[in-house]
Amino acid sequence: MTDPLLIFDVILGLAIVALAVAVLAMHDRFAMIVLFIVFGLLSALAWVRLSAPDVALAEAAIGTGLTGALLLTTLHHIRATPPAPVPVPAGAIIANLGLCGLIFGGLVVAFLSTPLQAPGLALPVAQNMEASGVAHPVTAVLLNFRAYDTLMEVVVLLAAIVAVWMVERGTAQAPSPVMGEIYRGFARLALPAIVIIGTYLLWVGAYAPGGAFQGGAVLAAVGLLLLLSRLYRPQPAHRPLARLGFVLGTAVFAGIALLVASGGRVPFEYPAAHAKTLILLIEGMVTISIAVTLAALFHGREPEYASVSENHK
Amino acid sequence: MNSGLIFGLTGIAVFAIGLFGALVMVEPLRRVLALKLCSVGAGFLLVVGAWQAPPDMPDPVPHALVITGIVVMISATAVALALIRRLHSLERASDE
Amino acid sequence: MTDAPLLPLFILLTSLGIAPLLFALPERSAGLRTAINLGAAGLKVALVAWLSWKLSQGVIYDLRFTVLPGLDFNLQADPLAILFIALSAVLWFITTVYSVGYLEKGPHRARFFGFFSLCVGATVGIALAGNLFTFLLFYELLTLATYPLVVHRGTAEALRAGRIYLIYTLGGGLVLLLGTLGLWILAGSTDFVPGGILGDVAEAAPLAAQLLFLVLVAGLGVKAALVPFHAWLPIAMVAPAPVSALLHAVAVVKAGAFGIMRVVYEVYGIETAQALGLTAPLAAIAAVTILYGSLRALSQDDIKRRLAWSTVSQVSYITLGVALASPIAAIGALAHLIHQGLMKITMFMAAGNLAEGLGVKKVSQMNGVGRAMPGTMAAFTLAALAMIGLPPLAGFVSKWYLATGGLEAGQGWVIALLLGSSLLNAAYFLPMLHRAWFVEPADAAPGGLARRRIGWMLAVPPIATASLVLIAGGLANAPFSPLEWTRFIVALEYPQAAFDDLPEAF
Amino acid sequence: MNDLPTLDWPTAVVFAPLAGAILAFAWPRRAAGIGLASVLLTTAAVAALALRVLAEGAVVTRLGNWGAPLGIDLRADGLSTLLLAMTAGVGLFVSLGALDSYAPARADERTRRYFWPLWLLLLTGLNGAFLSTDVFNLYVMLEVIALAAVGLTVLGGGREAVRAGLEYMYASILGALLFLMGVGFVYLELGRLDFAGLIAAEPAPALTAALALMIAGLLLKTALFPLHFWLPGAHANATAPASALLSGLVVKVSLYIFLRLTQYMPLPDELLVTLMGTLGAGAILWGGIQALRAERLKLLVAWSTVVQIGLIFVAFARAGQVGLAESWKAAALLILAHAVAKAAMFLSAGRIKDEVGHDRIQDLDRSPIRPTLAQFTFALAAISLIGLPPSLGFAGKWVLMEGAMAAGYWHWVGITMIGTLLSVAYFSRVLAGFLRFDRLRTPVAEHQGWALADTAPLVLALAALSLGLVAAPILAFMEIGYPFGATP
Amino acid sequence: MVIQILALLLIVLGAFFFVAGTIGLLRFPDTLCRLHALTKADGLGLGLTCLGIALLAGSAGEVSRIVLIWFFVAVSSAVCGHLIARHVRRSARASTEGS
Repeated sequence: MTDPLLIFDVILGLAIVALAVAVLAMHDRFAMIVLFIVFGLLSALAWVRLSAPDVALAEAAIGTGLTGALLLTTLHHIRATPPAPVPVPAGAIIANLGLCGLIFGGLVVAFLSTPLQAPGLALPVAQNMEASGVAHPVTAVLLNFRAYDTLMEVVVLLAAIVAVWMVERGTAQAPSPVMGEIYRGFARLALPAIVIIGTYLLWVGAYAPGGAFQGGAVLAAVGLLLLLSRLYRPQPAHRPLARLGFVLGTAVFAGIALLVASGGRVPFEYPAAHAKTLILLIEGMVTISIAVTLAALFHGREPEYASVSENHK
Repeated sequence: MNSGLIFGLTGIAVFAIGLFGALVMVEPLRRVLALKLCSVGAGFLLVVGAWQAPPDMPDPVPHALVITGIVVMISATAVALALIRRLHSLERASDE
Repeated sequence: MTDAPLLPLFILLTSLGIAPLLFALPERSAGLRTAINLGAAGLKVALVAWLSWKLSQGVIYDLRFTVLPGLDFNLQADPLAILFIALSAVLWFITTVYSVGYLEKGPHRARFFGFFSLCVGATVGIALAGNLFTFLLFYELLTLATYPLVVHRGTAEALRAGRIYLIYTLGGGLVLLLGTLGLWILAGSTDFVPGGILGDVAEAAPLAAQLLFLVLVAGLGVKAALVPFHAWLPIAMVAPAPVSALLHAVAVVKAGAFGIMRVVYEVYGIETAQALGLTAPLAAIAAVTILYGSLRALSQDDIKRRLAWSTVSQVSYITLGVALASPIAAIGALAHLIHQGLMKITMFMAAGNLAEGLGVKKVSQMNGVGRAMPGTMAAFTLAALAMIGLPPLAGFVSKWYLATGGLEAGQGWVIALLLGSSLLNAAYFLPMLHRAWFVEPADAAPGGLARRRIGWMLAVPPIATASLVLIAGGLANAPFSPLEWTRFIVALEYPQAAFDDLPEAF
Repeated sequence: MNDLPTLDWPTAVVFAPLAGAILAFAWPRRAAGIGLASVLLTTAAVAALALRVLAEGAVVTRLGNWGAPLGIDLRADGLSTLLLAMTAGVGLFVSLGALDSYAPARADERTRRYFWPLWLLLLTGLNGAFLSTDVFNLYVMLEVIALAAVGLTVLGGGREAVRAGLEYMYASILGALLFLMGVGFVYLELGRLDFAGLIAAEPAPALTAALALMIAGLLLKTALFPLHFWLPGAHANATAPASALLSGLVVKVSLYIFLRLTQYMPLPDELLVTLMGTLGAGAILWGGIQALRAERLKLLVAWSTVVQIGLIFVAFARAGQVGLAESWKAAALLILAHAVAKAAMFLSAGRIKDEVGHDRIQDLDRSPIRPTLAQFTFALAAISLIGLPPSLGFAGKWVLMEGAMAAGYWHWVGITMIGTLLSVAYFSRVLAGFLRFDRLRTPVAEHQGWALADTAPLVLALAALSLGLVAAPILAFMEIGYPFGATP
Repeated sequence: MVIQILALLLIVLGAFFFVAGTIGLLRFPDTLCRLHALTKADGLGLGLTCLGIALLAGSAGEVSRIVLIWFFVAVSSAVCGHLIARHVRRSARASTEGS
């Protein structure tokens, strides 16, 4: 109560909730997405307040930045048709409002009756940090203790790009906005800096907030810049390389996880002497895959030869 | 009152708002955003579960989980958006 | 000990095993199909003969393996089973010959004979089932195998009939499933054991046992066409003649009657059933069915429909004999299981021949058909007279035993019932015979008696079965006659009963 | 001294399809060959695992050698292994069927290229979920499954398929997020995520909330009435092998997790159990009525999935809360039965559609003079789904009704019987169509395809039909390693 | 102490310009005006704030990072402003041509 920052927290919390409502209530779709981006950034801020800088970074870069870009490019595609006004019956709204209110109330009661001091896994993590090969606990959890989860997370990303390439096909793409020379110049200027920042984030993850996902997201921004500035145009001939990029992280990650299982070790049990090297290797490859995949998700469809693409009547 | 409490309630509220949106909204993009709100709400709860009043260090495990959750969510979002784009072009093709 | 412990399984496989083969055979390979059919049917008759021989030598066949915890799939060759198998084996052979002739040019022969074999296989399984659970498996298989036969013609009418058939029989199967489950939970076993397994339960929870009986009989009564579950049977007449013959004589209705027999004798035990007061209502239902079926038969003009209603009536003789709870009536019931099969199959094959050879499908068209098809009509006449109960034909034997049994059990009304029923039988059969033999064809209407030659494969089977009717009645007391065999069985089911006339059977 | 990597079967079961997915995606020209090889390898790994489980009891792999709760354990007990085997078996035969369905003559190149990586990713997710012992890991697996499944749903690429796929996507993500929120409450209360932690937990409001959220999410994903709205469209509009996988396998994962959670978490009180059974009953009735009204074959089959899921929940609830320790086995048996039979049915429905050129139930008689193998297969699968002996569906229904009767829950017996009659009614619409012969038949050209296309579903249907005869060993197998802590 | 007061003043001044820019964003009638308010005021606000924070920084490394942040934000806001203005002009032209 003495901490003035708590007042800040309350205001921040209220702002986040208000923005959440506004996102859904905003009529204009572009404004909706902008508000969502603001919402995401404020959420990241809240997570900084909760001493979770890694999460905040990831949310800002991936959950908000790249997601926002994805939403905007999709809006650009579909803006031609304004949303058909489908009237939702008032009864349904009221019923769902009641339902969600009930759920909210129930969850609040459950939350308030739970003391926020569960022992958690902080202690076992701290005890095993030595053996993990890295100095930053979150990275240790991601790449070592719960490496299996992280592998599967990369698999989800792989599944996403496979599915997106599957779904979108040779339909005429809405022309992307022409950004012009100044933008192109900016891209040329920014690219090396972003690469450096991304790599730095990856590297610093071993002992401080940062890591493969944050770094990968920043590097994906390189891809976005390249695509938007038309400095790079995806070519069908680049597909094999792109596929390699998509699967690289998963393949190396899974491969190392299996290959270390010798001499009595189980999968994912990195030999102590090489743990740091292996983790860094995995992180590096995963970063590449994340960057390439996220950029490809932004681009959407698979670049195809004209003959392959289906001809629409 | 502490930060954990405040943001825990914030997270639950955001989750409930997202849930409402996911159930009621009809417009494709808005439904995707509603789902994203749900995921942020769940992220709040996990981060709050990790939180310790400073100067104690927070539990790193939920942080890792939320990062995973964020990457999973952008993957799902990307697929949903691709479907929306595809459906849009198919419908436009059949309208013409 | 036995040198061929899997013999019952082989018998089962002679029908079930060839079904896939028949399905796979190209439509045009008629010769090969007939060879397989007749070969398997012949093999089966031989195997059944061997099995009966072994059994009379005291060899026990008991095959089982566990399907669900505590529940076995169980094949058991007991005398009652042999009785039923022997009937189905012999009649299958004859019907197969008839079917080959009947369907010579028709479509879907591969399908027909495949399901036909499955149907007979299911009948064998029902006969050999060593517990109610196994019985249920084959009971349902029988439904599934007969449905395509009933709708074989594929017309809208056939499909409608098939739908009704399916709803009735699968509904019945579901009720029987319920009953089987109830038995399993009440008694912890579903085995068929002479003398029954429910004695203790019946004492502890008589109401539960009575309810269970109701459920079981309802489930079985559908196939046995007991009133009020009989409606499907006349409707199923849209099936081709050999199918009707098989359904009515051997497979479906008999499966129901046979099941009631198993339930009363080997699940409850006749004493327990009597003590629970279950036999009297069963007898009453059977009596109602007998009369109702006969009455409805009177007004049918369609030959097959008249025969079908007659079946409703006649099959309930079996139930009646079981329900009278007298050993002599039981002999009558078992004998009737065989005799009714022989008589009814003869009549249906004859009816089929009339339709094939003369295009006659209605009673009113039967004028003078006796002269057009003397062999067929002779067989028909013999069977019809046997049905009415003319001594010394097969029907008389069963009715005699039923009546005596009724007297023995102190149920004098049975005599009246049998007399009434026989009168009704005469009332609906004699006019047919009269028209066939003594009325001139009204006119030479187109299609009226336009003859088509029917092959020997159609002509011979009814005559063969008719001779069996004659033999079964005339030589009823000879060794290995159906009647003798039934006495042997009844001795097992009524172990304590004293029979004056039994010793001579052994 | 052995420096060669040692093979760990649970890991192999997850990694074999993953490796296949990576290769098949990276090398699209060889996707089919790689895919089939990988499915075969997975099947072999599952077989090896099953043998070990049979011999030694539950097999546990502590990934990274940290051990739960810090690390993640994979655990293969009887139930897991049974479902793995189900997935492998169904998957193998669907893969064989897919070789034909997506053959060059019949599908475009894109469909052919993308089926395999998506299906192998799906298989990775399925296997991972069955082996998982960690609720967050389950969430990630659910997402792997969801994305791959959505990809498979829209494989055909038609407008209806994409629309249904989008609807499916929303439902699937929302379900997963509800689950994730539940995971948040679990961690809030317990500070750990492994099953052992859940089992040891005392009842608490946060756990009640967690269970409610997770169950809500799972019910949405598994399409229990009234949360089934997304299923018929998605399953009916996908291509046949994809439908077979979606209906046969994908909805089973959330059912499986549901069974696990209700075993492990404190609670399931009588109210919850009754509610599940009631919703199941609703599914049976509503799904049955919709199936009776369906005009297209695949739609009818999809509605029958809704019905069958309802039946599985009735099996779960068959003997109330006290019966839960036994009832899960009935549910598991029905899961197995439905998976095998429904996969066969969707594959054969696809073949029938190929043969006849459409799948309007009204006009099914315009088919070849001889009932084709596909029609036979459909009928056999229907027998299992109706629950007629000796099928696995019958065994499942027997166990269901046995437990319900023994516990005196007659209403569950009643609804099962009604469900059976309804399924007879709607399947007989189709079967009658096969046998109908009154209209002019359009001759249908001899099918040019590979015989494999018909035999794969036939084998599945025969398996569904005959596995009922070995229900006792199956029931014994699924009890290996039960309850959770029984083996170290 | 003096440095801290100076830093505080700079930051407060920076915040004032941000607020002014935001008010401009909300109150001005059309996009170009809004853009004008936003880029100008925010650029100044950003510079002042960065300067203030830089005064408080403990090491040269931190200062250099703050400078980098200022640089990148300045460049990207300039580019953004340009892009938005371009877009406005083009769409205005498109709409006049269309009508």
